[in-house]
Amino acid sequence: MTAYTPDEMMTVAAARRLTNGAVCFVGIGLPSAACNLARLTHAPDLVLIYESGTVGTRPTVLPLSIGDGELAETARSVIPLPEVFTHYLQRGRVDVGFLGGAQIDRFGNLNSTVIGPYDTPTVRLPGAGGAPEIATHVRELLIVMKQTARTFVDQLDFRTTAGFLDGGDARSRAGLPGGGPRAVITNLGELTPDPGTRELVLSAIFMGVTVDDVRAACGWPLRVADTVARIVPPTTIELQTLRALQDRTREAHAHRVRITLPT
Amino acid sequence: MTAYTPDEMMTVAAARRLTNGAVCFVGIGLPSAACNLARLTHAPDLVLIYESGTVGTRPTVLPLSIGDGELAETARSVIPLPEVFTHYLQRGRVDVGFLGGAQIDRFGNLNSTVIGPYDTPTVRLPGAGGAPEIATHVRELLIVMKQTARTFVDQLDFRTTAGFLDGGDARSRAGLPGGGPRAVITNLGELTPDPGTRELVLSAIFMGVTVDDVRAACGWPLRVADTVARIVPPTTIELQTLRALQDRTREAHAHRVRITLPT
Amino acid sequence: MTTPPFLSLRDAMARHVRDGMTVALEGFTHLIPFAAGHELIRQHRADLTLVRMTPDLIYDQMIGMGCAAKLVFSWGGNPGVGSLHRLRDAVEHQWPRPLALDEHSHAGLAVRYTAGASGLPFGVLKGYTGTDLVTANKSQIATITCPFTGDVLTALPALTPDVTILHAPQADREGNVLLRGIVGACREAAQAARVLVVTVEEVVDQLDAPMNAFVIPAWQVAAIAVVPGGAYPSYAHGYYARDNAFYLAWDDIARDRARFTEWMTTHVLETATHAEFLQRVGAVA
Amino acid sequence: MTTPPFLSLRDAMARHVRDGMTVALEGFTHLIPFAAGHELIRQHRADLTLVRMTPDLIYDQMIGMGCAAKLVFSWGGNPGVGSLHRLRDAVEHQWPRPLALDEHSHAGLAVRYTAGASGLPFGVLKGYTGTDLVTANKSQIATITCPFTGDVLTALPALTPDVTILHAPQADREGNVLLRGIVGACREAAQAARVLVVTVEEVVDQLDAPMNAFVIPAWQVAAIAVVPGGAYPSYAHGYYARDNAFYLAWDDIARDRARFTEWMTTHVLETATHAEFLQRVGAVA
Repeated sequence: MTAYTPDEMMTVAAARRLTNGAVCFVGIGLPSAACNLARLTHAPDLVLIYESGTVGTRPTVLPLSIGDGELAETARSVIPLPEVFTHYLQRGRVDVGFLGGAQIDRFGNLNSTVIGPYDTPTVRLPGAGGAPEIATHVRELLIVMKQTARTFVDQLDFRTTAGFLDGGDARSRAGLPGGGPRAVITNLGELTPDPGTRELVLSAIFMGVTVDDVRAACGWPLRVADTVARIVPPTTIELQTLRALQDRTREAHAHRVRITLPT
Repeated sequence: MTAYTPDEMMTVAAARRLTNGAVCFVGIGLPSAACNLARLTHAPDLVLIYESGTVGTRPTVLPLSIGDGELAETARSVIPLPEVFTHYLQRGRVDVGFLGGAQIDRFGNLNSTVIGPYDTPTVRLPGAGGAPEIATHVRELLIVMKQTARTFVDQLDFRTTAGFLDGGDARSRAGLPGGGPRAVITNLGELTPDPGTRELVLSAIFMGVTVDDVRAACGWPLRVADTVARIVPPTTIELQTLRALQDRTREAHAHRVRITLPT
Repeated sequence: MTTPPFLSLRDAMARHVRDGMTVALEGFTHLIPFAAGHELIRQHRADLTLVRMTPDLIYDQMIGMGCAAKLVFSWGGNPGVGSLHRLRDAVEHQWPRPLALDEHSHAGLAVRYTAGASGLPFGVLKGYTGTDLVTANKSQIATITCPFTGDVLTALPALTPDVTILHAPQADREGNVLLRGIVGACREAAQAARVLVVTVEEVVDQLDAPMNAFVIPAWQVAAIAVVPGGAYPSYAHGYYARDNAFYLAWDDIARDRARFTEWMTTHVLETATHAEFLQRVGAVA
Repeated sequence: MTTPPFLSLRDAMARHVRDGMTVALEGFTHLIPFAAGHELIRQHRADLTLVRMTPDLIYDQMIGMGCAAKLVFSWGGNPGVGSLHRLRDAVEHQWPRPLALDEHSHAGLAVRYTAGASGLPFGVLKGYTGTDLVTANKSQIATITCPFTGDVLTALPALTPDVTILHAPQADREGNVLLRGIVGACREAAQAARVLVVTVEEVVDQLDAPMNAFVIPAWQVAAIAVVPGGAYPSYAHGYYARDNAFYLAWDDIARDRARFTEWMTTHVLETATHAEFLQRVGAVA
């Protein structure tokens, strides 16, 4: 078994969560890597939708931004952005969404807006983007975040995106149609919601990680499942595919662009 | 001067009402003939929009239906029908609309829905189509109808489309953004709304028509302007252009279609 | 992504359309799914709520053959020709059975489809004001007030047909479907539907689809039937023209109950497939 | 139809954009009108309300140069790289001046543009529920009840920018403008605008536009400026790629106030045209 980084393990674990044939709303960064890894390994018929309007895209390199030309060229169709959100997401036609954030709480609610008060923030983050409605509508939400006691917090500074709100049936009472968070994939393992309280529970860990490691990296008293599964390390195929994808991506993004002006 | 039919005179009079450069929402039949006649004579830059989604179309023959292939092939762009009504009409981007109907009243309201009661009609007409919102939004509405005492009625059986409602400022009080009827062009002449009461007033007649003819063909006591203009007969150019257009159209619609099935 | 099954027209209709359903056969002048409508007549579907902006000849035929209990529509005529005599007979004389109407304007029905396509329970427009539509169809037309400006607008309920049926030029082997040319409200009717069934002129290896073409993804399609000439006497751009002469001829055929019934029996009920229909109607080269 | 004037970039901006206006420069990753934004900086426009789904580097530059009093947006980062440091500095430290925020999600801002494009005073979505956006931006977010189902949804006010500025691949000599590839909310921002100004890569005799292409009619365009490379470091599909390396390099340039100001002075203020800017930034072959 080759050595691998926690980032690689995270990406592989996220990829494994994707079922072949699922329709997936893809965000940039690790989710994009995970979705394309899944598509290039066990889930060749995964349908990828990027919010830029590229539907059914099959990029050969990962986009740096959500609207790279590569996504348009390999898409089944390229549609106006508003239609992605209305005809696909809001209409309930997306199975899986991927989100990250700067902060998460025990019920899978996310903050990507501010650290500190909204009007006088200490850190102004990028904001909502597609997140609130992705989390509202997808049947199954996957969250991918590095786990630290600073990011897994007792109390969000700002709730950008609703997970299970205050837990229990709060989400369905609020009328949110999608299924809410299915799993939180971290650099240490996976948290999944308790079926009753909807509180995130540590249910699986990566090799070389202990339950105490995970507890220490959490800002609330983390509940632990009765049996904590061990997640199988990346296979050779998974690692090779991911690294080849990332090599192609680095290569594609390295060179400067030169424009020929008309004379 | 060549002889001409009342239909030809009507079409020519309607065409003359169109200013070069205007954006025009075109209905099928006489309005379509008038718009294309105008485009082929004094208004080459008239922009024609058909509700089928063909924007900036320049057909060489008149369409039988509002969605003929000819309209698509000669259009600047072909867009989904809902966008014609939202992005163009409702957004206030259409200057002129043309409508007809089975009945009209003295304030330019139109009926194209039923003769008799709605639930038990003696004649079921086609219904609203684009008419209510064309009349709602265009800056200037032109109405083209043959005038008889049965069609120019004291009381509509059904108000499909709002003209000036009960007259005066009733239309603007109801919040209708467009300018309402500018003129009613008939087979006898033209009626235009009184600037105050908005009641339709006979303001111009065709050659060979008398004011009494027009009064006799009206179901309400028709008001007549102080000076009734005489409308100049079709010019040779107008007649030749219109007849050539209609000849091309007849020719194009005459032959049956034959489909080659794969073997 | 799941590739939809390629079925015969008979199987596609039998599998997805049942009596009492709300069914939309869309296509605006162009790409009207005549073959699918004829097959529903052959299968004696009944009590359907039929949805179309412009009922056209295909709904005239389905109404005259007793398939429909209700019509949701915005303009019911034979375009450029005159009346739909079977529609009129149903409304004026309840023949062959009464027909309920849920009547709108084009702008309104487009808003209803768009709301359905967008997963919203209602849509909003500036329209209907000062018309009798508002009272004739009270249960399906409401007002709504803008919470920012106080403007009063018209609200209409979303349309989400049980089944939408479209005719399209091409599908590829994965089942992605290309729409092209005049699309009317096809895209919205497709996205609004619970189940989408498509007939196509042909199956190709690669759709003739530029980057921003209207492509319906395979995973939204429940079944595809390959039916060349499936829009006739409507048209499929690039394949065959609209048979305007047939639209003109229909006026006489449909005017009389007996002549209509005989024509439908001979041309639709007694033909087994659309190819046979095209032969019998004299539309095959 | 009236053909819009073809102006220099300088004249197009000077004629249509004035201090205090609400201005949308749209384009989603693709076709971002950088040249137009730089020209507004050269003309020292101030007190603008800037609207964009994704502020991107061009608004980082305009905000850092003091052009903006307010930002209407839904995601403000350097895509795939990190923060927009000038946006952060304005919000966190009011440098170079305070910046008011009218903040939404992508779905919400798309709805606001679509409502503006549709001539409606508001738009509706299923969204924002359970988020703090609702309280942070109370005056621009309301609830609305479906008159048919009783469902409570979110209503947002229409966006109708005084001026929308787009960059597009082609205009024809009449002034019709082709959009192609990833269009983001460009069409809606164009239709919503009171005035639309477009920069294009080139003017052609015949647009490379298939039947259902996104074409903005000439009569909706107030002015066109031909600006080759006008989207750089964003991209124009088929002309040049996105300069991802520049987006990465910007992170360091923008992090420091002094370095940012010096870079902007050298590259934007001290260049007279976009061609000169491209030369100085080393983007010309």
